[in-house]
Amino acid sequence: MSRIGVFVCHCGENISRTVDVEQVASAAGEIPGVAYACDYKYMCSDPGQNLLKKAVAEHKLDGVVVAACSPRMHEKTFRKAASAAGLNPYLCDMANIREHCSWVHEDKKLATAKASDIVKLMVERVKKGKSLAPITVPVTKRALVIGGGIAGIQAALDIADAGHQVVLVEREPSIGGHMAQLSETFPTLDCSQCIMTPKMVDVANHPNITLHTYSEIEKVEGYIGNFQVTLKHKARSVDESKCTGCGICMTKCPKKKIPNEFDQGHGLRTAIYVPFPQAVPNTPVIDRENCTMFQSGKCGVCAKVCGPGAVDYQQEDRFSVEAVGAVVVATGFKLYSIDRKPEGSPIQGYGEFGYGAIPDVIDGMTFERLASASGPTGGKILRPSDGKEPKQVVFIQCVGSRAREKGISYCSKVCCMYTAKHTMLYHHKVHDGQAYVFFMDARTPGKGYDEFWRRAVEEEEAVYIRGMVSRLYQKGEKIVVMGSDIQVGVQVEIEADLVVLATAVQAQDGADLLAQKLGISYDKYNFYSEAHAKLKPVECATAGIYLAGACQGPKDIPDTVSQASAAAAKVMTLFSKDQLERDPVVAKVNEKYCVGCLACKKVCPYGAVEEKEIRDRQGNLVKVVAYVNPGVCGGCGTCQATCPSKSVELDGYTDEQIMAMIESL
Amino acid sequence: MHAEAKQHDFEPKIVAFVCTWCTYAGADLAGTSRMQYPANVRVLKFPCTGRIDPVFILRAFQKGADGVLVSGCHPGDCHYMAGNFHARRRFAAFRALLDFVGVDLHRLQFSWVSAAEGGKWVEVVTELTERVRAMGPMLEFKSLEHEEQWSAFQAMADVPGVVNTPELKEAYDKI
Amino acid sequence: MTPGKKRLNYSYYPGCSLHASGREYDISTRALFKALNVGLKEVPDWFCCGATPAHNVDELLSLSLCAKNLSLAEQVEGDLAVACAACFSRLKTTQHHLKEDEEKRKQVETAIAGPAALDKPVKHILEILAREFGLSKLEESVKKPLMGLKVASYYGCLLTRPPEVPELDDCEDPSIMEDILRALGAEPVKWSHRMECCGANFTLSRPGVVLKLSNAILESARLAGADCIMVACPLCHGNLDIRQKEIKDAYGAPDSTLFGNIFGSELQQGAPKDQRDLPVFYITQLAALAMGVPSGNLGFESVITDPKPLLREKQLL
Amino acid sequence: MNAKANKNQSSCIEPSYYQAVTQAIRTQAVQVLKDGTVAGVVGYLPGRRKGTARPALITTPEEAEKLIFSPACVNNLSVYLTKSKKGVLKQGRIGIVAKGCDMRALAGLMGESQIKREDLFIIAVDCAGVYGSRAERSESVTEANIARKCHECTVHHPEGADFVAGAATELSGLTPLEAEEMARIEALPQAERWAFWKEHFSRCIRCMACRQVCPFCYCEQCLCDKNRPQAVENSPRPAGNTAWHIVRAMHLAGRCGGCAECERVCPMDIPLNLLNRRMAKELKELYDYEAGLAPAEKGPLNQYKEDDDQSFIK
Repeated sequence: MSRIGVFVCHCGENISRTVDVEQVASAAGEIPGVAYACDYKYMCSDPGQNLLKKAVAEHKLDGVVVAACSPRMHEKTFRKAASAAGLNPYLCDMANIREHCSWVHEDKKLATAKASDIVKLMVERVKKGKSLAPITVPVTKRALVIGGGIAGIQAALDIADAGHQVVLVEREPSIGGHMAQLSETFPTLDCSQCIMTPKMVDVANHPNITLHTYSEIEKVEGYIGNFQVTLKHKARSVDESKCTGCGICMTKCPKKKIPNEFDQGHGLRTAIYVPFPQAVPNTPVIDRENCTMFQSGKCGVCAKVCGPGAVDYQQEDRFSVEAVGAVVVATGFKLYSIDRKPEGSPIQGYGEFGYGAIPDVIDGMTFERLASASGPTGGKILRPSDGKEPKQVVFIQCVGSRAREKGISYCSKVCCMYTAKHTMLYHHKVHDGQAYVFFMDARTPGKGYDEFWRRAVEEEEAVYIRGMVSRLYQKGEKIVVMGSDIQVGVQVEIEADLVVLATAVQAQDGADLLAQKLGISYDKYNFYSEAHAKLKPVECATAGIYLAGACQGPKDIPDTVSQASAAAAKVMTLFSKDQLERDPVVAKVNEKYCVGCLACKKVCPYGAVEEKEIRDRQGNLVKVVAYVNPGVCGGCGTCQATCPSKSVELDGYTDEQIMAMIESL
Repeated sequence: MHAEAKQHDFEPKIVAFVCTWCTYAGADLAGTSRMQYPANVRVLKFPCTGRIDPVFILRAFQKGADGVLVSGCHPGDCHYMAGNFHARRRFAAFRALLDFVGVDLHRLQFSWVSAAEGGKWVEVVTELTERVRAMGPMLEFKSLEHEEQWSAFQAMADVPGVVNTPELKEAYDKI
Repeated sequence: MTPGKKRLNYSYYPGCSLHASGREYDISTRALFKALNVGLKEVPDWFCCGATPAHNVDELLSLSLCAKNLSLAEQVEGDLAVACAACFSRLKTTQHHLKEDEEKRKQVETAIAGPAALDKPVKHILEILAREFGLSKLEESVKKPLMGLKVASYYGCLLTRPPEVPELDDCEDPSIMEDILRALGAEPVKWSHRMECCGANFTLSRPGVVLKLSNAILESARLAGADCIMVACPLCHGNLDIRQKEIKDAYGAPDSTLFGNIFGSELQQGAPKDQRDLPVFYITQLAALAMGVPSGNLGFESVITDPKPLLREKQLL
Repeated sequence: MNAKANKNQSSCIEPSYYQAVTQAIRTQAVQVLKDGTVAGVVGYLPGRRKGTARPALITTPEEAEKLIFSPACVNNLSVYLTKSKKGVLKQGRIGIVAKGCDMRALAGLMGESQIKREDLFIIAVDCAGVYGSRAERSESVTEANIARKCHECTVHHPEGADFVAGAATELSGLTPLEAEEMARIEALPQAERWAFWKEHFSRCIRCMACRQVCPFCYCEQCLCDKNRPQAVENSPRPAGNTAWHIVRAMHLAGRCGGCAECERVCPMDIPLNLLNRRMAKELKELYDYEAGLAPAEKGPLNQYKEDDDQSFIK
């Protein structure tokens, strides 16, 4: 026979006004298995908690029901008190007779009867309850950071500085990401590369960081604290251990006219190349699509000129497995750059803006490269078609963003600010030029942001036209921009020399595939979903995986860096203990009765169910059963409702507990 | 939501199976907002609607529930990502089965009530309670509890559709 | 057609214009479908769809007009083929609107005393040609390719907009007309004003607006080197064809501009203006011509800007 | 659906057809046993009484010569691979004689990881139909005595087998008895539906033959036998009976292949397959899922779509 204690709280008058608490307590005393029942003014107060602790000891209680407010309010309080009294905290439950009873009913008789019923339900539940111990999971104190842009770099440096090993993976030949491409950054107009490259070098030199560039995630197995990640090291055709980075291969390479991706196709590079001079690592890679040696088998100049003999045409993709305890995903974004609707995509194109058809219609990142001192024009604003200095530049904001009819309804967040920056950079470089900006709203939340925008409008002579552009077309050397000025209420036409589109920020190509490998969720735009929009903005619903930067949604640099450091802090919290403790409300399989139909595995939202082979002492396979990894299980119980034989059971919500409650109705 | 205590001849027993993250919290919000609704509902908390087994609903009816409510997070809001999606299919099938067996589905309500929808909780509970009150007690399962085998046989012997082979008849007569 | 394959059959809603000012559109549509061996059966007893004015005056009336016509069309087998862009837009809008608005649907169904045929597929002849008949089959069926004919294909406002209603092609950057032209052997030009408004039914109330807007269209077509314009709307045809002389009178002077520029444009002055006549064809006229239908059966004589000199020059007559 | 189907439609199936199938099965079984493809074959042997058949596991070519297929071969043999017969598959690859309806059970069991395709050599029968429960065992198969399930069979010509015996003739224009009965019950007022099932369920003696014979009731411990907690009362009283049959139908929803063995073995003639069919119909309508046509990775109740119907949810 159980010895349950029932404590009925008055909550001042909050409960006792409509519920006869004394009657509830005395009725509770009559329930079989209840050894002690009382009522008290404020159970959550110190004296109230002491009353509970004392009763546990005096009456040798083996379970406690506190009839008071919602468990969402004070469950932790009373479980702590019960625990202090030597009771397993999971044998303490709350009967919610305030939010679910006294506050929502006025008839004292009915409310009292309901309160008694609620207490009875919880008593039955506690009677069938089991002691549960927190689950401990060993933690591998080594982190994987995916993506070597500013988010990944910041997260990697923070974790490494805390003394933990970090594996940083980047799919391009160099780390740096989009930030390395930028000219100057808002709102301070400091040179992006000047603040970025030292951090890249720090990564390269950090004793705790292992850098894998030109590598991708092949497979992810395991769970929080214990991931096994298979990396694919794409064949670089250059042996990183031998290469000294002298660069002679690049100067001698006969293929010199390949559009450089780093310059958005506006500069040129060789077939063996580093993306940009400050690349980290400074080890070239051979672009096999464009290399004469790979295409026709005749050339081999780079191998001949390479002193250390680092060029290796036979190199193949290589795989390695890294054991890590936490993953930071920092894969960044791409810019919307489609001129027509791609097949099967819900996102419409912008053919009417002539992007891709009119050479002098460029996107914001191309403008960054034109404005960058290290860019293809050496920092001069020259238009791509004829290399002339444009005297009239039209900037169009919200291209793709906030355009529901085009398939994207979100705001890309950074365009208002970078367009303002572009008008300033343009004005600084072309004094007699005129910048026009078509915009919907100027969104400038951020420290110093609105002041910056105001400066562009008021001091740097950018003409802001509130309205959208309907169409662009080439007319001789000019591009006619047809749009509307909705403040004046007229249609306007501008003959521009250069048009810059502030195209939307989109999730990286393949973001969905990576998410599937990691087992994290993503929204309809393929941005990764955080566990809670407000309170868990850097965690994924999948434990042990954290988000940093624009892979989660459009973000500017300060926000990205903040989130990267936050993700790093989360990783360090995880790494602060050798063992991870988790709430023991997880599913367990009864291996004796499980027949291995694996319906539980099919429905598990966490991928926590694995197959387990049961073997006899001779090693013969007896049967295959399901196994729930307690480190991964989220505790929803969908498996148990699905299991035909109920051979998997969710601790804390067992069938026995629930049935006992139903029986007591 | 009547302020005055109204006397009813029949107080139906309503059992609510709810998930802890959305509907339970929604009911909490109804409480903190001091909304009023009939005191007939007894709430059983689950981590997720995905945990709710159809057997529980069956058992609740057997144990005297006159109406059952199952409520969880709106699609896409599930704390466990997909539990409510699985529950949705399971209960779609279970409803069809109960309907085929002759259970009046007006006694079984499903809803999505988020943590922010205290008002909706009140509306759903009130509507179900009043509907079931008007329908009267659920006697089908309750009456089964008191019946023994064979009892209905003789009375039903001539009802079409009831199998009544000579062999069976003979067997029954022997009893 | 390939023997054994099922013959395509459509019900057909010509609309008022095609029985009046746009008669040549109707004639050429019928001739083209006959040439392609595609069935076309006119909906008996059809009446006006309400066109552009009705929905500005009385929404319920405009929806009911279309709904009634749709329910008449329901009695004729085959998807409903529509040639006029305005009729197409109204019929599709009605279906879209009534599907979304249960209450409106009930009102309309009371008004027309019967169910509104919301699921009757309504197809513009462009999509019939390009998708259902198919571009490759169209290309195979060409007897007289329109070699060397540079065509500015003009979509106007209604064919693709708003995007959720006609679902014909990319809303702002469609290509269906160009695709058809290429199949016919013609050369579609790249030009800027294919989606701009011609002034539509302001042609009667405020002709000045129409002259200005249509002039911009004609001028940009000339600028792109087009020989002619192709349309799929009788109203567009009217404005661009009938008003060409008036437009020349109003804007022919060499220093006139398309629009008043507000910001910064340098006016290009002094250059003599390109004043070529641009014949305006219906899509079906050109397609039928390419299918070898005799030109006398296509209504070329009833238009204002005579297309025959151009067709003769390109040896298409 | 099947080009090779010889649609010789007549009022009865000639016994010669079954003899031809028998011969084909024997030849195939002998061959796979001889060449060592399989360690044994689960098939039918003649029963002790004339015109009957009994399931058997045979392991030698000599025994294989005795295999038969006749209208009396009603049993779904897939049940001889799981549950208490689990050991059978441990002996090596096993041949199994399967009608179309039995194949659906095999596919289902594969989807639920109970058997592996590579462990089986499926000798499918292009089945013309089997006897109903009250058939005289000496007659030819006719509309009058064919099993109810065969009236609406859609899997006369099984696909995906290793060998197909026969090319079936089939009876034409059979009345869809079960569909009609289902429609009749669906059309009844709700109270009468309850009365209908109450009467049937109250007769149940809880012999559990339906469970025993069901290929999908392979759990090692049935929920309904559990007593901590006891979700379903296990004495044969109307309350527990009703719960048992509802739980059974729910557990089979999306899995049952429609072999109707439960109904065949029920000593109390409870129309159990009606429940199964009703669930199958619902899942087909809601999720366009039909059980057992091929081994499925996930059944309809083990997966979801974000836009699944939720018109019943407030």
